Amino acid sequence: MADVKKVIEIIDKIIADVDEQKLFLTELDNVIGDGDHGINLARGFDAVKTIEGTFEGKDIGAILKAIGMKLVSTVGGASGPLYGTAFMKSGALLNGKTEMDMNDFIEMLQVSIDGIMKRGKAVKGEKTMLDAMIPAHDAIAASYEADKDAKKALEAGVKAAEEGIEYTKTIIATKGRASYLGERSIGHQDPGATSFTLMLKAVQELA
Amino acid sequence: MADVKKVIEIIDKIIADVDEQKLFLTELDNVIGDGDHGINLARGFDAVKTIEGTFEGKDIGAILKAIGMKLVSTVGGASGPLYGTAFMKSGALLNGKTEMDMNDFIEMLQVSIDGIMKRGKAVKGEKTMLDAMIPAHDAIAASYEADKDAKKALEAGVKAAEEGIEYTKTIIATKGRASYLGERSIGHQDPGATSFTLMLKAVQELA
Amino acid sequence: MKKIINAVDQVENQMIEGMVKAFPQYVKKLDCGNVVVRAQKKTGKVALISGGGSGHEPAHGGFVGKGMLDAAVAGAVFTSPTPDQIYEGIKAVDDGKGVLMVVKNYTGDVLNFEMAAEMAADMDGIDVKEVVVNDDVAVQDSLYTTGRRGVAGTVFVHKIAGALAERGASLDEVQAVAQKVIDNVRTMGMAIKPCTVPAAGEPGFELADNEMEIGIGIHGEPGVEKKPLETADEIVDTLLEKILADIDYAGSEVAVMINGCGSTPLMELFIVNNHVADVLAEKGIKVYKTMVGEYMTSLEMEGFSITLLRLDDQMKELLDDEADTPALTVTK
Amino acid sequence: MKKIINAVDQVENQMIEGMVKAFPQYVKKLDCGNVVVRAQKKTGKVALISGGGSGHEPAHGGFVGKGMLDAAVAGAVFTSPTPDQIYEGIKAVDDGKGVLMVVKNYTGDVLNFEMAAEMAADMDGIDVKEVVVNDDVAVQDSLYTTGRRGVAGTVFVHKIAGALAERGASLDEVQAVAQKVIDNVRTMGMAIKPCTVPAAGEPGFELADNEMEIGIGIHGEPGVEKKPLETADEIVDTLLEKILADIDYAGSEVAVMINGCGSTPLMELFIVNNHVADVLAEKGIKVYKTMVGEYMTSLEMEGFSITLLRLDDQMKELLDDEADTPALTVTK
Ligand SMILES: Nc1ncnc2c1ncn2[C@@H]1O[C@H](COP(=O)(O)OP(=O)(O)O)[C@@H](O)[C@H]1O
Ligand SMILES: Nc1ncnc2c1ncn2[C@@H]1O[C@H](COP(=O)(O)OP(=O)(O)O)[C@@H](O)[C@H]1O
Ligand SMILES: [Mg+2]
Ligand SMILES: [Mg+2]
Ligand SMILES: [Mg+2]
Ligand SMILES: [Mg+2]
Repeated sequence: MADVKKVIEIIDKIIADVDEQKLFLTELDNVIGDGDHGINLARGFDAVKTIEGTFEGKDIGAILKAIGMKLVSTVGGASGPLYGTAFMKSGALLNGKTEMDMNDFIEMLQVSIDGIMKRGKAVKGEKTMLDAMIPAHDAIAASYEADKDAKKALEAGVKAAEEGIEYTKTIIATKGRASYLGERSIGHQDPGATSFTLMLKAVQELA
Repeated sequence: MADVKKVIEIIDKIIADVDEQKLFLTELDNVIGDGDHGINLARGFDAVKTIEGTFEGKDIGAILKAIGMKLVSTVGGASGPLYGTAFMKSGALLNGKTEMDMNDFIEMLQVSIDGIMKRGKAVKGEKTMLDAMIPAHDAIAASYEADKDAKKALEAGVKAAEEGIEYTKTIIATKGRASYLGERSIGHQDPGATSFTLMLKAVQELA
Repeated sequence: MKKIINAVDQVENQMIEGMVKAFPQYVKKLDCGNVVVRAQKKTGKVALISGGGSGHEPAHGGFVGKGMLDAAVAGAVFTSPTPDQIYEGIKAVDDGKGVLMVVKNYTGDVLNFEMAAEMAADMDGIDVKEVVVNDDVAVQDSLYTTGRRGVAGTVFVHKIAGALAERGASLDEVQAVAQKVIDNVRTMGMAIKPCTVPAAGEPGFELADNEMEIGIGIHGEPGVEKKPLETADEIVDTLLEKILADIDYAGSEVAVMINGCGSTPLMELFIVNNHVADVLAEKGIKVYKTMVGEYMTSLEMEGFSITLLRLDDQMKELLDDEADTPALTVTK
Repeated sequence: MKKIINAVDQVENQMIEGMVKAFPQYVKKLDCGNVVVRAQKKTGKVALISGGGSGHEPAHGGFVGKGMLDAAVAGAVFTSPTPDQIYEGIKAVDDGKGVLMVVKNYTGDVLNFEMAAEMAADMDGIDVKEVVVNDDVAVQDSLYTTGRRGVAGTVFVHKIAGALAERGASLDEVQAVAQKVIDNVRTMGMAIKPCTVPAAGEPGFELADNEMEIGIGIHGEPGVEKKPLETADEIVDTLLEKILADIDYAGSEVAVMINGCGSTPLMELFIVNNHVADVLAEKGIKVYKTMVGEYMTSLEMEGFSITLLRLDDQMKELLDDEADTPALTVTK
């Protein structure tokens, strides 16, 4: 699926996409949160950009771990520890590897979800990034299991994540800042679910 | 010229006119001062209204003194002590009188001017109420001296006061808040000169 | 956006620098980011650390000093600080007697502070405990949500727990009294003008000339209800009703805080307090102490919050203990 | 006009009532109007009285208390109080050692305070002296005009003269030190947003989104120059240049006050101080003490002023003396 070079390429695309979508993500967060999700992530991924020089000679696990630590120490807010945990757990999983395959990726999504659920004490259906992550993982795993077709599986994953975003519009937030709005959060999509989907799309496009 | 009843009539008209011109005077003060001259005077003359019941049986001097004290204790700002002093000095001048003639009025203007100049440490040409008061006094005195015609003299006084207002537009304020504006005070008429002219017009109309 | 600043990405740094330069007798800044600690480390006591996003000034750096906090960590505007910063703060102030983190109940704050505590415990063996302030009655509390937000009542936690720590109490005792304050403090706020996060450039919500937001938080977010603007007394009635419905204050003594959101003239806060005092007197709630001013702001938001803390003898005593910080000084 | 008030003709009364209800341990109100005096009259000392229009909160009522004022008189918003009120204040605080009036240089204030002093001298034989504060360098001083305005520097007069009075000095001594402060204190301010006098309903001036007023006073009046908005550092440079040109501060120690006009977020005041501190350091002017906050406001005006007080040993000592008032507390 991806070697070290490919992983860095994907990371580069995520950095660029987050930057491009910064205002959009912030605008989403403005409606049901505090209007900083795009700003937070952009600050974090801009910082990741600055450490890319240190990736030289590192394996995928070490790179993902370094990214996770950088995100934790620069993003702030709720999404910082959550995405940071996801990358750090993924790094631990892929420790020593210089190549990863689809099974690695599926497992990586799983440990990310587990890490986020544990840290954020959230489950599916609370209008968070998990509502894109969990369906995406499940769709990718099911599709890949059935067809062993990475391209097809990732497409199914992106589709499931996008459906997850749509789903977040229909539910009340019970975690994160949007939960303070109660019923008023209905009708609006979750910024974190949106930013996760953006990252998954980068994987789909380049992997 | 006026008995007690007439004086009270004039005072009533001044109360009504100040109230009517409150916004206009305030607007003038907004441009070169702090935007409260109309509010200040209206607060004072409204308070004068509340003590009219005590005028019963009092002479002109006592009434003017009571008005002066009321103004001092309710107007505030620069104009409160100044107009208050004018009325109190006038009251002292007309002490015991139940009738006043033109000569009394001319002398009343003079003691008012003297009182204001002393309290405010101002002279003619500093863009204050004095720039309407002094020419008005002089015109009334000259006209009355020549013709002994009260109506004509008061008309000349109002004309001179109005010219005084125009004159204040041409000069820099060196006293009062407008003085902080320096050159920027040129082109705008002085609120105090305007409020004095309003009072003099009430005298002219009813006396 | 009209602000007296230099650059949107410099506001946090320059704010902290400006604060430290103003109050070198009280605070100094750590090298690792926007973390301020007492200018002279006070030893032999439990250390208190708090923090959150910037934009709440004087919170929290303004409360670092004798009888209150030992460290305050400031994130980007309205964004929780990161664990590494908090971790450095914890290490700087610990003196072997443990550290109490006073965290406002926001997912971001809780997650970042907890990560920092894990780091300090795992790597340095520091005894770190936490309390989570959740005084905002505008938001429903529920087991299945994140619960109420932490807002201005946090300052009472700083003052009272800070006083007990200064007296030399143990970490458990300090945590217990902090939790007692949290259990007894409730707040509700409103705004007539929103605020603009510098990096965002646009206000967090819009209000027409005759509208207000009831139940706002402290991050520029909209409140729970948009309503036509009312008189100060009517607004006070609305806020107090919610607060008084949440805890039974009847017959008790309270500390009152009328907190300005950042651009509310003090005149208006006093007008608010005039009616708050009357309503409490009428209800037989005795006011032990009142604070009126800016303690927990939201940049240039215009509005206020009312906080009531139900007191017992211990809290009264600790409230009156000496404090000397840039933003709150209490003499004996 | 969007304000948290009840009625435009009630703002002054309700503000004072709300202040007195908040701080009964510090102040009480006389029956004769908006005059506040210390809750417990301090005897055996020269009494200090100050005041002016309302709308400058916490000035002046917030500075009544130990080590500062004995009485503060509040007129209508931005309007000098009347002589009868001031006279009652003078009578209430005199204890036979005389009364010092601290008056800001505005015709209205000067006239009303002087009339009150005449009344107190004539009718009650009270020894009343006066100082007139004129720290605002935005306005040219001249023998032939009313001279400079009195603005935020007044708070340093309250603090230092108040401390000397509290120590039991004579009226002449207290007047002399107050005058020394006046001779050594300079201020200049700016605004990015005007304020609205409640009774007027309209702002005192208009500013476009990219404009600021330089050299504003404290009554909502326009400044001496309207300019395109600049960065905080550039604005500081402009204000400091005027201040430093007026007095030779070179090599001296100063007290600095960064005063918010009413709706300036503390964050921005700290950003301002960050550069003020740097410029002063660069010029070799040593900062002895810095105050950052709202001391002399103009309702909800947004902007700030910088005040520099050139200190000598006596002023330094008195600045550090204990003070305990609602708005300023200094511990030893
Ligand atoms: N407890 C949680 N578990 C999982 N995700 C969460 C949780 N709380 C918030 N989130 C996610 O974080 C996103 C908000 O991130 P961000 O705006 O950066 O942080 P903050 O809410 O602190 O401002 C939300 O849209 C949501 O997807
Ligand atoms: N020293 C002075 N001598 C005479 N008149 C003065 C003096 N200072 C101010 N005035 C008058 O007072 C008027 C302003 O009054 P007002 O607005 O009520 O008081 P303030 O200036 O205190 O707000 C000015 O227009 C001017 O005519
Ligand atoms: Mg957010
Ligand atoms: Mg005026
Ligand atoms: Mg945030
Ligand atoms: Mg005035």
